[in-house]
Amino acid sequence: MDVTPEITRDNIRNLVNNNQRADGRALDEYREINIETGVIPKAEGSALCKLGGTKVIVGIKPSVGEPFPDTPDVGVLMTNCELLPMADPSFEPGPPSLESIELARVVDRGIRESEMVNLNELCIEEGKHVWILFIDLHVIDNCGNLFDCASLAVNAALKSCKLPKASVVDDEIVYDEEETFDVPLNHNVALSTFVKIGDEMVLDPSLDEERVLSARLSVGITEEGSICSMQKGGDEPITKDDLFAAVKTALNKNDEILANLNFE
Amino acid sequence: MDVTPEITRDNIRNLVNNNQRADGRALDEYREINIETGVIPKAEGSALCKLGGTKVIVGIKPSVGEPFPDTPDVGVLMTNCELLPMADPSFEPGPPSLESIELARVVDRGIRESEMVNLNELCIEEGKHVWILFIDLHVIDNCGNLFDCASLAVNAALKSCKLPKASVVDDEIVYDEEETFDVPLNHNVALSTFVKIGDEMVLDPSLDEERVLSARLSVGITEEGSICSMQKGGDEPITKDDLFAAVKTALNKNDEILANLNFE
Amino acid sequence: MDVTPEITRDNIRNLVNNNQRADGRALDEYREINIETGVIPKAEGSALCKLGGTKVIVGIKPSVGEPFPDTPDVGVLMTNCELLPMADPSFEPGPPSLESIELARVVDRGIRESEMVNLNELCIEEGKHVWILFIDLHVIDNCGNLFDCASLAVNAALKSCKLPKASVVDDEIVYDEEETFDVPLNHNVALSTFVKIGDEMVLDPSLDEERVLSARLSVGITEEGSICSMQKGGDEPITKDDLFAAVKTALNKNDEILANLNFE
Amino acid sequence: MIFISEERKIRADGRAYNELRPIKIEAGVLERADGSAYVEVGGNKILACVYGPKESYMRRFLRPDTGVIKVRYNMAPFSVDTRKRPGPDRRSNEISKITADALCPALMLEGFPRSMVEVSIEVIAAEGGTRCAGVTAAAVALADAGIPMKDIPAGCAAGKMDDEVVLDLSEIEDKNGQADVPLVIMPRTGEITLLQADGNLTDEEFEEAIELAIEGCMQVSEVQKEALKTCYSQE
Amino acid sequence: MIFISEERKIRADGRAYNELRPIKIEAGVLERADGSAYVEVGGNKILACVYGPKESYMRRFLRPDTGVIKVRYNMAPFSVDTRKRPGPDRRSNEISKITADALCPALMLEGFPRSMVEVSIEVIAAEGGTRCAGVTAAAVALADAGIPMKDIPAGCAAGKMDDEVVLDLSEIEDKNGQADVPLVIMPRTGEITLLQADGNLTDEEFEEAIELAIEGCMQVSEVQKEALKTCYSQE
Amino acid sequence: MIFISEERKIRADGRAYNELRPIKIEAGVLERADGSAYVEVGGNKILACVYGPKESYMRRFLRPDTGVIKVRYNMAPFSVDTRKRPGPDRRSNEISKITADALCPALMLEGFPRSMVEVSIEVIAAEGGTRCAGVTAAAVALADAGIPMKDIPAGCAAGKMDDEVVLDLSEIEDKNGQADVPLVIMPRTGEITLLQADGNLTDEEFEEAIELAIEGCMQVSEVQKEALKTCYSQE
Repeated sequence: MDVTPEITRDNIRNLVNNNQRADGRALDEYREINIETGVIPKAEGSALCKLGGTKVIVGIKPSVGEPFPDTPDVGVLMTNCELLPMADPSFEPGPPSLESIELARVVDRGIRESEMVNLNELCIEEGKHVWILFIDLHVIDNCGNLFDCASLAVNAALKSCKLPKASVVDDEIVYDEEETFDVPLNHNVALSTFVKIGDEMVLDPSLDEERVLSARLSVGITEEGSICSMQKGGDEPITKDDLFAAVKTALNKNDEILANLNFE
Repeated sequence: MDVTPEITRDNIRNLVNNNQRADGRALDEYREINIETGVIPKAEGSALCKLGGTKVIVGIKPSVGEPFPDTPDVGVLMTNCELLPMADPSFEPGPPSLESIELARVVDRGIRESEMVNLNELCIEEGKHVWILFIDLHVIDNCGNLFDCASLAVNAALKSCKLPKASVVDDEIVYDEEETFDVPLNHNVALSTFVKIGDEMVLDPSLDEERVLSARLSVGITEEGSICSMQKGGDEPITKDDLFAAVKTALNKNDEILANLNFE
Repeated sequence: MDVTPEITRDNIRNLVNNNQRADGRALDEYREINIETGVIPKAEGSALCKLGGTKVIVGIKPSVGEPFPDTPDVGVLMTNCELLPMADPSFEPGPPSLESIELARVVDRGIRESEMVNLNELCIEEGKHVWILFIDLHVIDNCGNLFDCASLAVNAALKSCKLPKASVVDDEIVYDEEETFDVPLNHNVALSTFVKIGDEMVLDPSLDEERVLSARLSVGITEEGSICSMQKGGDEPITKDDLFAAVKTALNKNDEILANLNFE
Repeated sequence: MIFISEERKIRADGRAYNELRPIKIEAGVLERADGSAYVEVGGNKILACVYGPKESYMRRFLRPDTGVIKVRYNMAPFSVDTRKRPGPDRRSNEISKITADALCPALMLEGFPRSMVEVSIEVIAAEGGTRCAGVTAAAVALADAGIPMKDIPAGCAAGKMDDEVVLDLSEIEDKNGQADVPLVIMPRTGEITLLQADGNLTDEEFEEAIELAIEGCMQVSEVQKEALKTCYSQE
Repeated sequence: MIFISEERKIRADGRAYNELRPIKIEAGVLERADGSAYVEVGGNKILACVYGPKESYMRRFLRPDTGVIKVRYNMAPFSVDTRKRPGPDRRSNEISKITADALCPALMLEGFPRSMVEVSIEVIAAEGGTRCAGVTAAAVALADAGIPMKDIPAGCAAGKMDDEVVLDLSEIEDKNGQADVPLVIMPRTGEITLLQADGNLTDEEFEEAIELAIEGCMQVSEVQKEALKTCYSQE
Repeated sequence: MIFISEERKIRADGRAYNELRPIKIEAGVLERADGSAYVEVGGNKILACVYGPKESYMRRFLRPDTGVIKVRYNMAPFSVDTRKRPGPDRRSNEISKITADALCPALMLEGFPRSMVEVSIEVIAAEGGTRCAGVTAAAVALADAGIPMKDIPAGCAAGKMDDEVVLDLSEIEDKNGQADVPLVIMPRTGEITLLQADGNLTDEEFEEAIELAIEGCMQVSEVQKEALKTCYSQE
């Protein structure tokens, strides 16, 4: 377990009490975001997202398979996340940790419940063949706020993802590699994560700020301003006022974050 | 490992030497048995069996699948047992312990080798489609003698289990949820478990009696009085006389135990 | 970890410096090899190979299955190795150790990359049905140089393996148990393993010699004298001269080793 | 349309928009556990039990300054329509983690350094909203075990269905619903210890859902207290 | 009808009702192990080996007052008609456990506190009755390792086939049989250390099966002793 | 025929028989790791990072007389044409082991007893020859982490294709090739720390392949040194 010296802890709290942060940001200010797509030659969709020093690579590999029996006419998303040992000395190889599972599930729900992807268009033949997108997150450098960085990386990779036209001929799948189409997206979604330090909800926490966290709150908002996912973490409570204030900040900042996805 | 103080150990031995037990029972006397069926709304068969303070829940979920290649015309039973951490402070979560495996296998053999279930009637189409019954045992409170309690709970759950009529139309399975049928049972089976304390074979051991056990013997007997399964446990031997005496007691007690399954 | 006393270590080094070994062999001399085939009644191919005190049993079980999509017209070899706890006090039960994986992979590559087996003849119907050979290595006594002993045992088991004629009738596999055929082998392959002790490359190391090893080198050579596989192990380097000298010795010794496979 | 009758704003199962499903809580239902509880909410049947505070072989979770809580949420294979494979999956691991976070603020474990309180939640029958009902059951089991607590956390979800914000979605309502917002609070202070949201909600709907869920939690809290009283009076 | 000729009560493989399959035991067959044995019974081929008493990394199994025994029964993938996946399964785990219980009463490990005797049983070829043959082999391997023993346990099963109680069912007899009763005894006292039963037996048949199996164990015991004598005399 | 034009001995991708694919190395690319490197060789993209020397929970790997190295080689699920299941498999476990052996002789860890240097190699994109490129990257990351080293190991394979011995097979060349010989050397002494061979080579071809691979390693070594110089000069 990372132990942050008491002096750093106090220092961060005192700064926040005075509306300041160690890296000079405002309490509701994001670090620099930098997104690059198409970074993995063998992945149909891919992105590298840097949020300050935090770095996440996402690769998307499609394959054609059977739909789930209860949803025969829609495609399938499979989200998997690896907190690589290189990203943080506290990340260990082996079966996914609770942190890794929570990250994958929060990102996955953000895509799924917001209906970001139009899964109907990923159906090739109802009940028989649909596109399955394997979305693999590789966290390679953890300098704080993996949730928002991972969420942006996934959104960018989906936006860049091109699938071959597939059709069914004589009950076999035929691919037309020449003619590709974009993964159909209904909208983009940004996740805004806060930590509670003292009485303040602080946006986009750095690693040190995360380490002093008592409570964490992530708010997912679509580009239309709809609240589509939320996750509280940490072993301290938050108040209703904390919650509503954070939602307001997230709504205000949403367009600014999503602007980073305006690439071609 | 539970450690029973030497004083309790001596106490139990002395009592048994004088034909007595801590809870006032005779050496060949069962604790109160209480069976409730239909306790799980989403399970096609279910039962909660209480044997004194010991409690086991069994749920049965059927599904249609392929038969084993070497037995193409009979249904399949899959017995699984979980010793839940809530049942006993020594039960740990994780892969099934040796105790849990032994319990599941002794119960499973008791059903299978006694031919309790008429598996031929669970065949829908030979070689292609048969009923598979998943029998899941949930041990929730361990106050001794899990073997007999689990065995009764499984028998009761099977007796209460109703399957939809299934037929094959155009190579697809069609279910008639309106018309159900009982799982066909050839007979009921009771398991009688003894522990050897001093020179006596003591029936239906309590938790404390189990803890001083040097040898355990379980005897499965059908309602027709046929000996259908047996399992010796514990790291001390028993004599042939111990064995024959226990079998005699079990035969005498069998109808009394099975009477608890006379529900409609 | 086995710890070899410093005195043994020095002793072995001094001997080798004087061109001697504890068991009287020359530096490039093999221990006695003894191969028995057909030792497992239920395996279609089997062999027990003894190399000095080292003993490896190999059993081959065939089954018919689907080919890999990228090689639709060839059969499949699946090599698995278990370092049984009985073979060495340092072998533990559980998931395969790194040593076990390396052994299985070196043996497997030796067969595969040398094209020892004519896999084309193991195809029954292109893209649909091919023979899959499960080659299971059981290491039962480790007195040094498992690589070479395992490699010989696999080669012998393959040579003794007989498959029933299989044909496709109405899309089902039909076996003709009366008419069997040999697994088609292109050639035999011997693996020669050296350890570097002092400045010498010592062939067929005993257990004590292995324990003082700083570098290990295995060279696989076909009966035609083609170098088909190689694996360096150990955490010390070897020189180019060591390498070329070992290859020369291995080439010289190859016929002698392969003569042990001349059984009917 | 299907679930809410237009005129009377009554749901398919007869409930008003702000009405809980039938709820039943019983404390002290198991013999071996240090504390236990049984909760029924609609078709959910949930057992929770507590062992501890005690030493633990899971040393790396222990802390020198306080006791810690460890939660295992599990669904029985027969609790759902299609049999679930036994053992933990990603969903249950996540729920175990957020349940521990939901209970932790209510516990006073400073007096038990290097010890662990083990909570086990077993879903015997599932019918929507098991994570909130699981926290509710675990909180009662902790009290039954005599663990020192500031408050007894209570859980309940609000949701959105046919464009209406309603309380405590049943399984069938959730499947056809537009959003689900599980919430756990500490009733004395109203502080939030668990919060998730899935679906699509406007800013206003979200605030409405939170207010409604808090009301629901307060009602659940009353049933919890009643169960503990009944249990103590029997002893 | 198929297996027992009516007039002469001779089985399909030519054996009388109370006759063992051909049995061969060899002690001291491996170089590295502290003790080892090889057993053939009918088509079964079984290796057993022993390491110890020694320290063990499995600390939680160790005891301060005595040594303990740990058994691993394993079937080779190629030992059966259809290849078995490598590694332990539920059946082999159960047999490992009851094998340890079957051997334990014969061992005198009081002089080796905090140590473990590790027994490994490897079924190379299986043809019915491997658990009894495994105990038989392990007992010889323990003696070969010089572990202090009160007695050398010997195992043999009785069974029921065509309504007759017979000794030592072969694989094909077991498949068509009506009951199987594996038994292990300590020959000096006749005490039973392993007992299972599967099938359907009347009270009388059961007693007959036990008596017959005990006779079989006594015969196996003679072969065990012979093997150990041969081994010692070679040393 | 396809890959080597007969007259000019030029390969399909335009390389001469003794020419490396385009190679790019960057040191110090990650913030958290103690040392890191990024390598591109042809279509391969590989990250390597180093933590340590530090204490480790993997106590049984530690040694009282020296520090030890532990390597984890991993391929990203999206690095290959058909998605790879996450997590280690037999191939990656073997490569992890031989990579540790390939780096170990260059390290001077005597000053760090009971400590571990953890190396992590992540193949982000794979296009033939990842094990050599992985060692090359890891060696630069170790230097970037300030681990005391005698030398910086460099890796490169030679192979055989259309009966010609050539340097550094690409993925498509390897698939149609006749042999592959991955090699790692310590450039200062020329000593070999990793060597494998697969395929069919005559004695002469093998020696030719080794000489060619050594040449390739020397070229790689120059790029490694350049990358470290660039990195230091930026600090």
